[in-house]
Amino acid sequence: MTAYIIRRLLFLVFVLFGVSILIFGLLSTFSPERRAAAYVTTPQQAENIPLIIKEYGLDKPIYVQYGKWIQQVAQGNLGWSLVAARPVAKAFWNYFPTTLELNLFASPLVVIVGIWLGTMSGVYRDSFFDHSTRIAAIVGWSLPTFLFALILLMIFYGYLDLFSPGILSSELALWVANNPDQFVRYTGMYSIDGLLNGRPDITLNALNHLVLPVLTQVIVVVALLMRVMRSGMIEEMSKDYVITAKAKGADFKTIYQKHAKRNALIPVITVAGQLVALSMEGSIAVEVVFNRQGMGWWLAESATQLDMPVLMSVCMFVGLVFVISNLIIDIMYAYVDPRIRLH
Amino acid sequence: MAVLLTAQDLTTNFYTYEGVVRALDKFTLSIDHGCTFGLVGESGCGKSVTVRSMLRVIQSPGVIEGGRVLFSEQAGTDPIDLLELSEEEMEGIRGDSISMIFQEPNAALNPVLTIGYQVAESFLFHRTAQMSTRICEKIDGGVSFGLLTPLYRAMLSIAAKSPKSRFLKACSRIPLLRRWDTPVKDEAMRRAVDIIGKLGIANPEEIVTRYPHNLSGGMKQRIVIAIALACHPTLLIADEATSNLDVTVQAQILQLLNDLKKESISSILLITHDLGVVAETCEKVGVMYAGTLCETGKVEEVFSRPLHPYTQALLTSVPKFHQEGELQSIEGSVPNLVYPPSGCRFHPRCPKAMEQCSIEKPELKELRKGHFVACHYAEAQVGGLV
Amino acid sequence: METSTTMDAVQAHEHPRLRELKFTLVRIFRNPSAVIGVVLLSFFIGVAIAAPYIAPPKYAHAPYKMPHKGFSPTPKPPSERFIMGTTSGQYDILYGVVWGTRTAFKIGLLVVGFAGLVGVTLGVVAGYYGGWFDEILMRFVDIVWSIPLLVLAMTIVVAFGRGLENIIIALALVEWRWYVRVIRSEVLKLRHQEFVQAAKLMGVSDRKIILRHILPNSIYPVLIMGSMDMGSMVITASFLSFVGLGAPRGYADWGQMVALARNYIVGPANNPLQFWYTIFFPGICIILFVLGWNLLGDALRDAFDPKLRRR
Amino acid sequence: MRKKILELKGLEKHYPVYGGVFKRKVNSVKALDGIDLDIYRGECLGVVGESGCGKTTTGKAVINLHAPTGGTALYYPENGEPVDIAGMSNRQMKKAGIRSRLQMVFQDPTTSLNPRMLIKHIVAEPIKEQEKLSARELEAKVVSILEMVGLSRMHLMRYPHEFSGGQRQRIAVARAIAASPEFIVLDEPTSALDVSVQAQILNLLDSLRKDLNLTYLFVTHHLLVVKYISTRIAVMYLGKCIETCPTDELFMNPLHPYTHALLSGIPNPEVTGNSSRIVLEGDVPSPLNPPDGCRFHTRCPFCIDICRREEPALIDVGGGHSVACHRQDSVAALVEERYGISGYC
Repeated sequence: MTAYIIRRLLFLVFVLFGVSILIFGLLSTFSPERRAAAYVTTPQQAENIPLIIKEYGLDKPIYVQYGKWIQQVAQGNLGWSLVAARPVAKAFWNYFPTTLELNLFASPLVVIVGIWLGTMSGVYRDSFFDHSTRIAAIVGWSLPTFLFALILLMIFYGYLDLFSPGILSSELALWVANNPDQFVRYTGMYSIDGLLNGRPDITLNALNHLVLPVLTQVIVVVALLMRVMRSGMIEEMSKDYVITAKAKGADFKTIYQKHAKRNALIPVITVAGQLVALSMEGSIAVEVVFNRQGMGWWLAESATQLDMPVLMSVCMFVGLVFVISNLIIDIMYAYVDPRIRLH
Repeated sequence: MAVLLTAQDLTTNFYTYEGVVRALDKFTLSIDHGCTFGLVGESGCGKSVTVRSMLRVIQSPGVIEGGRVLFSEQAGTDPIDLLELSEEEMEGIRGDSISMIFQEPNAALNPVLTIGYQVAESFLFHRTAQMSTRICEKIDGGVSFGLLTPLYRAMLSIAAKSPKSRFLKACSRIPLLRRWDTPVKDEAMRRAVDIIGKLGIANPEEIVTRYPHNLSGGMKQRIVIAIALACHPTLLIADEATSNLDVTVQAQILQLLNDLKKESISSILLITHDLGVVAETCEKVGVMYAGTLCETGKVEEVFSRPLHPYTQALLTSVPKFHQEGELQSIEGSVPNLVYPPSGCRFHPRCPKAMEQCSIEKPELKELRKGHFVACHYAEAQVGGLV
Repeated sequence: METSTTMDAVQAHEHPRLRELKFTLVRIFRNPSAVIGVVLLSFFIGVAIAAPYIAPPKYAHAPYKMPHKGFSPTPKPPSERFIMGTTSGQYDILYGVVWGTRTAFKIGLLVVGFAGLVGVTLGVVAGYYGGWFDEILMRFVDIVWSIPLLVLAMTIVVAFGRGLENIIIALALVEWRWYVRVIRSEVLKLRHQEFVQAAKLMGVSDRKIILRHILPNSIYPVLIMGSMDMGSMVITASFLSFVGLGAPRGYADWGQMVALARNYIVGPANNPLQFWYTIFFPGICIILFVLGWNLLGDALRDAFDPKLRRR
Repeated sequence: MRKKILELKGLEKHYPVYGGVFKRKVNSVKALDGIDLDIYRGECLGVVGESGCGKTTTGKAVINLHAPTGGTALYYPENGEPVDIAGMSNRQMKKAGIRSRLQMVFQDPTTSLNPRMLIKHIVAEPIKEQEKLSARELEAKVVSILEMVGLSRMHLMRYPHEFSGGQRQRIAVARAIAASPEFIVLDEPTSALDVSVQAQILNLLDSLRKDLNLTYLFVTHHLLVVKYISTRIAVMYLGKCIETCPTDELFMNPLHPYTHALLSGIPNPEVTGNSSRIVLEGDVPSPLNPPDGCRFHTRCPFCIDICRREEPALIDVGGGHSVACHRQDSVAALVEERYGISGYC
């Protein structure tokens, strides 16, 4: 087990190294002037780009440049973000909590709803319930996230006027911005900070703004989970050990809850990595459409404005999150399936 | 001898995409109290379907279409029809009065649950009331299970009367109250350790904490047997229990079954394709072909003086210790049961087939004493009933 | 003498491959979702082929450029002249939707074709031969794998410059990793199958083994995935267009049409759904197009499920 | 003097087990741990043993399907110098013209036939590798081979799934003999088949061996089958060969205690009434760490001190009978004394 984790951590370093080379290689197609932006940390510096080009050798061979860049990254200097108008490392803490908040609410819902629906439609295969969830899943799978989000906005914001885009209502946002001493941003997530600062109205308002984004995120991600859980359940229910349990005198509920479900979770864990990737992609679309200033919004905005340092840093960060979550998934795998020995 | 279990005109079909597989066609069989009965036949002849139909554990797309399965647990009592019972009553019979061992010990054990839990489950399903009474007595005798002991005592006494009560199920969802059955589970686990030890497995305390993949094939098969024997069944059904095991392990298991037979179980229904196993362990035998029973009777009688052409051919097609000359084989192959042959299902391959055989399905008739055969030819040869 | 004697007479006339094909088709179309999927896709194929007749291009040399009457940003409702109305910038929605069908097919076929070809070739070679090539390729896939499709595709588009061609290239450059993984795992399973070993024993060359034994038995998961990908690639491409990384303004592309409609999803207070047509027509096209491919893929998966395969 | 076709000397097949941070080799599964065996032309050598004893590995290693990790496997062509085929690549063997001489029939005909190829192409494949024939000649040859295994022209244009298990195994045999081999490894060729079909295949194999002058290595766990078809038997236990001798001799006069246990454990389909058997305790040890000394000592009912220390060599006791046991002189008497068994025939 320890050997396995150590190996995975080494692997993490390797992957991050690979990602950095990949991304650096891709973006080295830009002119030295553009690339200089990756080293700028203040607006003042931006004025003497030629100096930076010289200092970092942006006209030198690519491996020299890469070395210099990695050196900077290691020191925490990720460059200047045009979109955020501040250094990338600082802007990161501004945007990350918003995305985290969205996924903190969406992920548990995805897991609970997906596993429950999948189990039920697998157990009661070919029932009305099964057919309707299957149809819902395939339609949900076919709905582009951004389009679905737009439709929700059209109905719930435009027509019903229940939920609106953004993170907070403009009055509250203005108040928060103007009173930094009265509202401390402990976590950066308004729904939690509101409670911590004794302002439940802010929490409620933030939650209100979260309803549609979370709904979109859940519907788009849950389809995959449900499908895998369903087919896992169908497969497990036809295994011999189910008959053994039945021959022991087990009732139907014990059979599927106690015996089949845990086995059916094993294939679910193999697609957990895909679920993480789906959530990341979903966050981009959700944030763009609902105008929530999170990582996804930042990335999309940076892409359209060719804000290179952000793209590089976000790719590295996403790679890090992805590899770490895969490590956690593998450990979970070993926990659910005793046959797996991590060696 | 009194009859323990009778299957009458049992018919089971499988509704597949390719068509309706008529796996069992008016299958008839009866097993006596205290008898070891061997059911032999080639793969796909419906041996497993038979016993699974009897216990009603057929999986979709299989459907039991008709017939009766009469079961009288005590000799001389009125039999009950297992096919008429409600699912809940059936759950009470499975694993308690009738239990089953499966072919593939790898597949028959749940890979993600501990051995101990899987054995203990049998007790939890059938002995919760008994164990609860025992624990209530213990509590009254001064044994304590922590602060909530009086509350648990009350719940356990409910469990002692009706172990499947809705009230208890509801309680099992409430955080503190759900722990009422911990002593019962512990007791079940103790009994699991007991029975595993009795089956000749060294240090059972350690084995119960393991998972199936840690054990060898022979050990797994013993665990499967332990599960089946947990509640002292009246009838033990062993479905190809030794077929996938090696010769030396098979010898161990057969000996174990033999010993158990003497001690605790009343009857065994042994299903196998290995004629040798039947010859060595069974008293009576039934020979199956394509979903029907062709011949049944005492093993010595059937094996030394077979009347059905299929049994005769089968016996000459297996290699023996004293093999003389070439092995004889049966021409052709087992029919596709979506389109079963008309009349006697063996007639297309039968060397003795007569005109009548393709038209009329032969009835099972007692042609010699205790020796039943379903064959027009044999009937004509032997000349009517005894 | 054997089970199929009754069928001999019937089967004797047709070629066995034809018989197999018929059997497979029957199995696929037993599933109603396959029927719906194929109907939807035939409709889109019809529209794509008949595009010049349904919506005659205004500029013969650049048919993908949507014609527009005026520059007013406010969309106009359906009228006799513009059956589906006009969207922001007065682009004809019907024209965009019809020619956008061609764009969608172009994106799907090019991305899936390229990614599938590259992925299958690399995956088969890596899986069959193993060794250092496999090791290097799989480590490279690990690296590419750790960045989600959308993020990596965005970065590539930024690096290569915006435009529909670059979106297609970017998606193909990312998506091949899936095909490598899927086909490689199939090949690894097949490599130790007894019929492959038997072929080796007979001295059949590796090339022939791959072509005769490995590929025909491992291609089905790729077909299923290809079908599903046709849809999901169009989704991703339309999102990239929606964000503004796609074709230049005025190009007939569903994603861009949704982007044009974006500011009009909420109308004035007295009639909030006034501009429904701007998002409805391109939106429904994307959804039905993707749904068609997904239904087909789903039916293929059921039909080729090895557990349901007859013995 | 019988002519050898294969001579195995210390043939080994170890499968590495990796572990640790850098996945270094930490141990190996000794599936085949040095066996010496001579196989003579025209015989059918039965290899018996329990699952995991390395009998299938032996079959795959002698024809170099899975390259052995140690030892030599000498192949004696009909006329010419012997060649060590252990460690040769398939291409080298093909060049030397021996690849097609050594063939194999697998256990399960459902997995050993490509489900997407017609029978015609399955049987034609090995022929095409050897000679260039016109389409018509090729078809005629395929038909003649199919007829040898009891199939006919009408089966040419069918897929494997359209056949029954027994017929599929016939096709697999046809494919093997289409390569015009001298030596065929039969890996449990009947254990996936029905009892009534098993006899057909056994008889077919036996007559083919005589007609085509083939040599078989028949791998099985079923002792009565091997008794029926083999001329000589090798008993294996945990990667080692522990006893070899002519078939009748083995059943009359087994010398190794493990052979005794195997033979006494066979369920006899003839109703005899007497069925005393040697029931071995415990399980087969792991091939990862086989026991020191005699590998069987952990389960042997007659184990003495020397068995734990020293590994017995396979020694010839005359009459083509070899055994690896320290107590081979007294085993028969011990068995009769303790279990009351004398002979199995």
